Parts: sequence; C-alpha cells; structure tokens
Amino acid sequence: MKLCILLTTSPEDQNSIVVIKLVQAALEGGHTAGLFLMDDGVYNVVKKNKISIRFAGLMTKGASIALCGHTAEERGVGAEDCLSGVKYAGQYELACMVNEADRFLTFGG
Amino acid sequence: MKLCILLTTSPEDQNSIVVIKLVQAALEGGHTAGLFLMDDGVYNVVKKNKISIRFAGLMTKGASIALCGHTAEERGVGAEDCLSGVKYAGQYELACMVNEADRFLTFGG
Amino acid sequence: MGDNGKFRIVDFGLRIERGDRMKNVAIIIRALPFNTIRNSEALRCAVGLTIEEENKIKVLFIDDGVFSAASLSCPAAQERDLPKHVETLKMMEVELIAEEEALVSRKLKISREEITIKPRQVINEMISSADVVIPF
Amino acid sequence: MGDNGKFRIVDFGLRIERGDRMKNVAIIIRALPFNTIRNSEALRCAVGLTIEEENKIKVLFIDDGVFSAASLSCPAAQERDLPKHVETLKMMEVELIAEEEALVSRKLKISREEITIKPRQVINEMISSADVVIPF
Repeated sequence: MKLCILLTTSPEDQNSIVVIKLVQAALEGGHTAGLFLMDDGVYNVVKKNKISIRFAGLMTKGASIALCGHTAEERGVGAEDCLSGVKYAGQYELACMVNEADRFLTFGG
Repeated sequence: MKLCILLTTSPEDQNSIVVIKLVQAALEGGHTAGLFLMDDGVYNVVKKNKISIRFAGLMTKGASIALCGHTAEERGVGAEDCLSGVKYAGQYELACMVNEADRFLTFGG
Repeated sequence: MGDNGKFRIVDFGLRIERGDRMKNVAIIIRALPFNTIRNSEALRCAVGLTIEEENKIKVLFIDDGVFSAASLSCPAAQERDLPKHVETLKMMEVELIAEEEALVSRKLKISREEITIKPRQVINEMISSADVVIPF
Repeated sequence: MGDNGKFRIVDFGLRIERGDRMKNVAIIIRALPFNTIRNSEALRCAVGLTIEEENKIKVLFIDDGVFSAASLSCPAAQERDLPKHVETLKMMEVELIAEEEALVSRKLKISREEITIKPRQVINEMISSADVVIPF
C-alpha cells in the first residue's frame, strides 16, 4: 500500500508528531510512504529546525518527502535550507502523489 | 502612548498584516510602538521571509521589535537570520513590555 | 481498462496501472476566507491537482467556507488571487459547489456563475464517494 | 506613590515611574491542551511575566482550556513540562483558576491543589478588571 500525506502546519502543531508516527508505522508495516509539505508545513524539513531530524529519520527508513517550492520560497526557505533528499517540487508532484496513493491523508490547521 | 503587541502566529496568518497596519497607524499618530514575537511569530522577522521587509519598515519609522530567543532557537532561527535591529531577547523583555505598555494587545491563533 | 489503449508506466514509482487510477478528489473549503491564506492555497492546490489528468476535482465550499464563495469579487479576495483561481478551475472543468444551507443561514448569495449551489446532503455524498478528500 | 520610596528609572525607556506601574495581567487558556504547544507556551509566558515584579499575574483556564487544567498529571502534559510550569507559577504566587461551569459541563475534575475553581462570572470580572489580557 502507498500512504501519502499532505502536511500544511508548522512543527508547532501536534500534526507533525502524528504524521511522523503514522509514517513510521506504515514503513514498519512494509508499506510505502510519501509526504508532501506545503504552506507552514515546509518548516518541518528545514535543517536548522530541531524537529527535522525526525523527518530525516523517516527518509532513512524509505519515506519520500517533497515540498511545494512556491510556498517555501515565499518563506525564504531555499532548497539548501532543507534536509538533503527532500524534493523541492511543485503542485505537480502533489497531483501525482494524490493519484498514486492508495491512502491519502491531509493534516492541516 | 506606548502600544505593545505580542504576535505569536506565522506570516501565513492575517494577524501579521493587521499588526503592521496597527503599528503604522500608532507611529503616524505620534505614539510609541513595541512588538514582541514568540512561537511561529518569530518567522515574521526572518530576513529571507518576504514579509520581513514590512517589519523592517516599521523599525525605520521607530518601532522596536524583540523576539523570544528560546522559541527562535527551537526553530533554528538564529539572531543572524533576523532583521538587524531586532532584539533577540527573552521572556524578561516581554515582562517589561507588558509592564511599560499603555495598551497591550495579543495577536495569536 | 486493459484493452482500451491506456498505457502502463512500470518504471514510475507505484503508478503502475495508470489507466486504473482515475481519482475523484474533493477539496473542502470550510473556514472563513480572510484570516489566513489557507483558502487561497486550497484553490491554488486545486488548480495544481488538475495537472495530473487522471484526477477529477471538485471544490466544495461548506460551513463558513461559503463566505469565500460569496465574496469572490471583493478587493481582499482579488488581492489573494481568488477570482483568477476560480476562473482557471472552471476552465479546467473543475466543479465548484457551495452549500445551500450554509448560504441560507448566513444570508449570503453567490454572484459568480462558476459556482453552483447544492444541498448539504448532496455535498456529503460527494465527499463520501471521493477517493481522496483534502480539507483546508 | 511619590513619597514612599519607590524609585524612578528615568533612563530606562518609557518606564519612568516604576512605582505607578503595578499591572494586573490575565493570561487566558481556552484551547484544547495537546493539539499544539500553545498552552505550554502560555504557562511559560506566565512564568516569564513574573520576572518583572510589578506584574501581578493570573492564569485563567476557561472553555476547553479546562482540559489543560484537568490533565496536568498525564504523560502528554509532563512531556510538555506543564506540571513544572504550574509548580513554578504557584511558587511565584501566581493565581491559577479554572472555570467551574466548563469543568461541570465536561465532567472534569481538578486534582492539582495549585488550581482553584471559580464560577465563570468571577473569572469574567477578573478579565474585565485586568490591565493586560493575553489570550492564548
């Protein structure tokens, strides 16, 4: 099964922890997991942000992470600010994820 | 009159625009204005964030801006990432602002 | 769909049988329009989702979200590019639907022809039959 | 207060007549406890505000905020340092008050002795008589 998740809130929100735990559980269950970050959600994978290490851990275990470059740029978050391995992408990436996912979940405000 | 404002939301929230306009109006009316940024509010004065230029404009016109260094650090936002002139401070600064203000307003989530 | 010429992309992640992957996507807008950029982002996201042709998109304005549907011509909406997004969505044949009961209880009217009005019950069925639901 | 020995700090911003500046500060916690770090931040902020001795702080748990007051001993609350903040606040003589009606309607009980229970009407008066109100 492919689980895809859209996360649009900053690490201040409990959403980040829920998403991390969901993705971990999915990966441990032998599933595939993809994350798309948009709006304040992009802050979750900014390297200097403490929580990012947990998202890095998800990628190590096989999760793919992409973000909306447009919303990142608006926040002054460049590709070089993000964890390596994060795909600095666009809404096309999200469109594909939505289409490919067997389960698609949104965590917003 | 001294107007002080606590802002705890990111630039994604309309709060930022309301605060900018309030502080502008206060300054134009000959009042003093101080801003304290905390939680996701610190993102408003990150130099690379587009909206920060408007907060820089407020400082040029005389507003003082301080932020909660603790919440900034949690987000990986260092003093060097912020507009010059922003005071990288602590809750003590907020405690003083609250005490000094003739009007104190909070803009949160 | 095996015989109708739909192609397979075996080397593109999990999207193995593209022809089988028509997805009904419901984007839900339910919050007040101008407190955050969230609703504008929802419409931009809807536009983006149409890029993948196998996605069939509906945008549903429910509860306080109908304020967004009703105020598309006001200056604040224009500042957030809402009318532009709505025009693009219509062009991409995305259905835009506002909840009748929410409009009535808030005494709101829809002036834009891009948006149709349907009862909550119908909208609920659209949501429950969607493959993917993205609430904003 | 001119004659009672309170000092003036003329070179410290606008805080010219410190003795006249006793401020009643009401911090309001009204949201569910665990969805964001907001409530923990509110308590940390309350602790911070006590540093300036001229601030007299009350922390008021109203509406859904009473869940925070009622769940101070659970693991999630400990993870967010809520009990530690509450102990510090008590030590700093900050009043911590939870709304009676909100507790009753949610069938919640307060187990921590640091927190007192008062009717909404009394809390409303505290809010309206405060010099500074900081809602979280």
